[in-house]
Amino acid sequence: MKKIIATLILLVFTFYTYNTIKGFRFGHDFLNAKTNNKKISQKIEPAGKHYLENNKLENNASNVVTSIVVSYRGFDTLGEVTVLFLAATGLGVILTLTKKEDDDENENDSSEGEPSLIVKTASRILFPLIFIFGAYVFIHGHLTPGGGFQGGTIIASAYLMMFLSYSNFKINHSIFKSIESMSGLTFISIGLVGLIGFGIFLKLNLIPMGVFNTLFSAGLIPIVYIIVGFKVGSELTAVVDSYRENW
Amino acid sequence: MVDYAILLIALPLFAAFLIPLVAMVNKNWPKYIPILVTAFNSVLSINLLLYLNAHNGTPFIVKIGGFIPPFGINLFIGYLAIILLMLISFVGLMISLYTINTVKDAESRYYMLFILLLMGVTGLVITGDLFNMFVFLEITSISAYSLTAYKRDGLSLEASMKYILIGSLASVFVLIGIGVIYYSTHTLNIADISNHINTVPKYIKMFSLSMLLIGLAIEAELFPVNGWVPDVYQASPTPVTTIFSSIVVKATIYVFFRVLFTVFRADLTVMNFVMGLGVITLLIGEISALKQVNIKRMLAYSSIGQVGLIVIAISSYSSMGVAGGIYQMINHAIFKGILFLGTAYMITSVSGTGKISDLKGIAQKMPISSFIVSFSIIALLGVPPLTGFWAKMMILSSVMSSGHQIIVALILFATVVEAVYYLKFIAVIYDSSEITNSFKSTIKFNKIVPIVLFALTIILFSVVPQFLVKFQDVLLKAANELTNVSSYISIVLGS
Amino acid sequence: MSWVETVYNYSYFVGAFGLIMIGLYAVMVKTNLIKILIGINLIDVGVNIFLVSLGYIKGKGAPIFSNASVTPANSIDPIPQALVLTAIVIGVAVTALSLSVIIKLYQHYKTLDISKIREMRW
Amino acid sequence: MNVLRTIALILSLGFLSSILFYKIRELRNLSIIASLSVALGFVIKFFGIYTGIKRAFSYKDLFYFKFDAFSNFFVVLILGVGLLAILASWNYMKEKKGETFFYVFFMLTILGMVGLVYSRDMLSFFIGWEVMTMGSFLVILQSNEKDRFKFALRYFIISLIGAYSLLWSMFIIYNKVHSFKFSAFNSSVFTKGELTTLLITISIGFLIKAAIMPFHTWASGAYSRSPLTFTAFFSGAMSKMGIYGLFIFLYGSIGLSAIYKTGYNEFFQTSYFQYTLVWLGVITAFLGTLRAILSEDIRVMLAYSSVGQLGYMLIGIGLGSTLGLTATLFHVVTHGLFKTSLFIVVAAIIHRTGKTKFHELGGLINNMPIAFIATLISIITLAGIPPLGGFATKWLLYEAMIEKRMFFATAITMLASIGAFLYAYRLIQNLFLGQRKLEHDDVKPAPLTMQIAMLIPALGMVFLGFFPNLLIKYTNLFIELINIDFFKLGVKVTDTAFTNSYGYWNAFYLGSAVVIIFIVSTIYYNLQRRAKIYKIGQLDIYTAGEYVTRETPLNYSFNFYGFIFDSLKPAIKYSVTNFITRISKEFIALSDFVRRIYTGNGQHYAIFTMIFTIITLIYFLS
Repeated sequence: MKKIIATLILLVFTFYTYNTIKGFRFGHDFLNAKTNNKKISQKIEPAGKHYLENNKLENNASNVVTSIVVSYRGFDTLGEVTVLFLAATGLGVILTLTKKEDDDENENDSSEGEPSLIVKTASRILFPLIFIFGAYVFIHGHLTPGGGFQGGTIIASAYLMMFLSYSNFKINHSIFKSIESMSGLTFISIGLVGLIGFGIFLKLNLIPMGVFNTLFSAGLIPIVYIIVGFKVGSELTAVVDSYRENW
Repeated sequence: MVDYAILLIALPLFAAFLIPLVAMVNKNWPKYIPILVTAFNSVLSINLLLYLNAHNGTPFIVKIGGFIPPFGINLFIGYLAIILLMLISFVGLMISLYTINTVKDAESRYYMLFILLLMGVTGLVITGDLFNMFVFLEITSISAYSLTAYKRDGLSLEASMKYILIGSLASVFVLIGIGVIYYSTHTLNIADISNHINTVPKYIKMFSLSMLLIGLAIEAELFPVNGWVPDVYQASPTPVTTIFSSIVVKATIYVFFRVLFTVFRADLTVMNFVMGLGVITLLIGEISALKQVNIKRMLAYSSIGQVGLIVIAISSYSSMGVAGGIYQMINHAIFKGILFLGTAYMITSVSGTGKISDLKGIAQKMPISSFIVSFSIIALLGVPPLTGFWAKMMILSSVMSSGHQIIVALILFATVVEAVYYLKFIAVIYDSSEITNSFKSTIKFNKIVPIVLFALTIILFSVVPQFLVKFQDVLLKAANELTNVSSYISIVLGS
Repeated sequence: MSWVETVYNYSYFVGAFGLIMIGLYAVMVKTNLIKILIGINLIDVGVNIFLVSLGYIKGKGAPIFSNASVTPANSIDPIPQALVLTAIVIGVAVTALSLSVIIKLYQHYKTLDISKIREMRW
Repeated sequence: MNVLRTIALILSLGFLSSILFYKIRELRNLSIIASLSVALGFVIKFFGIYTGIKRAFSYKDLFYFKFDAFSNFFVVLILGVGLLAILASWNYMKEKKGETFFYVFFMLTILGMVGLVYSRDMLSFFIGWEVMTMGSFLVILQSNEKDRFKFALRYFIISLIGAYSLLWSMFIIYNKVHSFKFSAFNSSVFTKGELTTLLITISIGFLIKAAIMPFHTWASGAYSRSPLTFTAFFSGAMSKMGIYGLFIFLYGSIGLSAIYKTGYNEFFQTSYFQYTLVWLGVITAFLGTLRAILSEDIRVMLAYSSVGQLGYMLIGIGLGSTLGLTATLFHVVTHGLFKTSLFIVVAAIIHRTGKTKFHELGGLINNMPIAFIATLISIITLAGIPPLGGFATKWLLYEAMIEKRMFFATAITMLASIGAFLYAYRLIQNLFLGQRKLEHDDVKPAPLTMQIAMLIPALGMVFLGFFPNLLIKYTNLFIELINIDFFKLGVKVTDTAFTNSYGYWNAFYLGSAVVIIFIVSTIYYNLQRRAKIYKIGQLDIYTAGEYVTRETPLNYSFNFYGFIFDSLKPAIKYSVTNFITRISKEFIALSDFVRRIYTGNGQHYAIFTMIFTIITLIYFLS
């Protein structure tokens, strides 16, 4: 019964979606297409085109996606960081063991599920490498594909590997928490500096823009991305840690 | 210089990130941070109101990152936003006062989530960018998911699970809608989309509209998609429930209509559909509330009904109706603030489980809060000359003049149903036969003060006619901001 | 344009909405909470693919000007990519949160069947 | 200073002092009584001056009030009855649980009523109406009865339905006329259907407050469960607000020609709507009387008696002729007087004995002589026996009905007035005469304030009985005032009599004759008694050769009209009350069914979401 209803619903949904998509022109070059529609009172170019063309002037970052994420739509990114922060916090709240349940599962047989020595050794070697790779990704966020989120995730994956190979691997919670908070505070502080100095929140061209397509370019974008990288890395690690500790 | 309006968002965010550090220094400090933040926001929003009054009431925008509107994200602040901001910060302040020493094993994370929830709602109200709105919607809902599960017992986890399930669907629909509308207009700025919306083929526009409508209807608690609401309201901690009912819904309703009115320039067919949804929501909510035994669940259904009423009012699309809807938003926020906080205060005093019958005869022990709760119920029912009546008058007259006589009759019918269960509740708390429950009586000032302040607000709105007349003026201007698309566009994009 | 042609040309859209449909089917039919969560993730992925494919322009490349051959004129629309980045992060956050809720629910009810977890109703 | 503002100020001061001194009994009561009497004096002082001249003021073009004789008529009734009721409450409510807030809410009710009576726009009328309902609801909650909540709730909910019916019709009018003023009504912009809707919704609103069948279900409970001194006000003044509303809406605002537009019957020379009203009144008068006859509880009996009496007033309204309206206004006054008096008597008896049933009481004439006199005068008025005022009402009413050729209805109404005599007789027979119960031997007379409160209306009734023409002089004026200018004045008034096309009624001569006969017969009786000194006590009888003691019940008072009850038994289960109870039960069952849509299963909610998606898509995309 449920299956039939679901199928029917999806069929109707597909029908209308199909009809809508039919109206799209896939791969159409809308950025450079000329509109001669007289209905619009003021003609404004597509935002994407504006970003592509003015990016070098305004942000001096060779990766346009990065400059959109961090600079043009930096407010979104602030929200995004907040969402991750929220998820980590909420996870901590939900997974915190209440004392009653604590007594039931008090068996600490750590030796049985322990991985083999090869795994342990390999992960010990790989850990700094992955860590550095993550750092590389977020430091070069304005030059190459990648950035704070990606780099942070890679770092978290390094910690995940350590959690998997060492069942008693522990991280220092207060340090991670402080990193999380400090990086968040720094992000907002950068925004507030712009507000105090120029009356513009999240103004990122406060420092010299540097030479295009080099590490020291794009104003504050790399710095913000480094902060984001730290934040995402510590948050995701905390998430993974919460799962591991409270399962 | 109104760029400091961004502090409405930046400061709570700053405070939320600061809380873990503060908690490391002293475990007791974090609980005062929400009070500081909401107090600051209250002052700031009053300041903005004064600014707006001094500048002919023309709404202004705040550019973030210094980019000109269609290319950067901007905030849009007018009377409507300020009314909602004041509501958010005032109710938030009251609830944070109430929350001190309330949440069991109160930890810093609760206050972080609390502040971020308020921040998300604030962002929803003032943002001028469609995708940014989505981000704030997600901030709001994710903090709401976590706060719902905060008690960590079976009920709250269950509620949180349902909320997440439906909320994810909502975000998916919103995202699809935003994608389609972006593809058709190549912009995400609300004003810019609105400027281009007439060039979009009708089929695609309507598809996008229905996607956004579904997604936002879920958040705005409209009928067929509000299954999560009663559970979430019942299971979450009472201060959080109060925020859901008083603030979050109001902000989502605002977003709902901002999208319909401004982004899509919705026409009468859409508005009739929405009005139908509102009517069904109103009826189902009120009728379902009739046989509830749990007080919070009853209030939850009542909130659903009130949402229906507000939606009916705003979807009438006349300035009077929209103004009435906004007025009812304010009223309902205050009434539900009193009702949730007051009943929670009573329930904690009798150590009950939240059943209505637990509160039998409580009025003899707690006369002040019982009186205020009854008073707010009477005001909520729209007994003249209290404030609920004027809002209802505005709503009814506008719905009537838009030619929906039957809907007026249905609204009145729903109010009668509402009166039945609310008065039954009053009858229970004033029942003098005997008190079955043990009662531990200590007047807690931090609990009674918010309730009393809320009640004073009702009296202020009801009794001072000069204030009322001026207030109506502001309401009409706020309504105009919501309905007048061309002025929105010209303010954001420049003429 | 026949429907075969549409499907062929719009394979990204078809794939995206196919994923969405599969996810929705899982959400509506499967009773196991983990499977429902997988369904939600499928929908998320589908929507993300949909968003990315909206910005695609035939014959153009990624908008990263690291060498001179890439110019604004032959780059695709960068905005959907930025949006997808945000959407992915949000999806991850929701998934993480809901997993934790499911874990706790399982510990509490000893079941993952959504139709049995209904203490609150009516 | 404006008269209206002064009255509002005086009454508000009384209200405020009732709040301020809510714990100090003497100060509170005195200030309330003072404010009410000053206001009453004020109204009476300017009553004549502003007769015909309309003093008005408006506020913000939204609220519009008028000080004219028609309103003053009702205001005098409200303030007078209110004053008596509060006077009686001084002793009645003393040291009772709800005493402190009783006065606050009582004053609130009076404020609302005065406001609605003076208002000349629908908005302020409605506000006053709701304040009145709310205040009376709260007063009912101050009584000591156990089941007061149940009945108060029922009263409030049904009143709310009425009020919202009224509100709806107000919006229908406002939507067309764009003004809430009564005088702004313009029947030409309405279609016939709309007018019919208007008339029906308006009359539902007011018939509920007047407790006309089938909307009377709240009345017996609310009347009998509220503090009885308030019931005196409730039945004596407040129920008339429904009548006042019908006056002002139907004849003052909408107008007779617009009512005729909805359908006119040549034979009865009236519209179908009015014809229905008349029949509702007749049925109410008959069935209300019947229920009163069958009641065993004094309070319930008086409650149903009120229902029946309101039926008479509705008949007059429905007729819409000068004679009918005069009869109604006249009956408003007489009913106000005798119901106030009767309820205060009953309050005094219950206050002293604690008993509420007929068969638990008896022989109280020696304990409460003043109450007996008041009761006697009241029931003579109630039953419509000449020479007291009740007769004039009936006379005018029958004439008005016959004028419209409603002979069958007249017959039933006459039957109902005989019934009124039946139940009124019980008040004398079962309460004051007969055998006194043992435990009531040392029952003290009614408290002083209550004695005053019950005697003043009795005096008023006697006065009205002798000089009905004085009142009718005014009622003619009022009917003129509410813009029914196309009525020819059918009732002519001389100094001692009034005349209409059907006859002539000189109450003074008849009353004097009765008094003279009474005096003569008293003298004769006393002379006779002096001749044969032979006193028979109550116990000077034998049954089956046994002496009768005080314990033996001699009085036939339980199930007094049992034979009527037995014969009507099959019909009684079909009462409206049962019907409404059933409907409300069904509705609650429905609500239980509706809320099951929230199944609690998260997956169902997801499916609902998808169904909603499909519906939305189908609605918008096809």
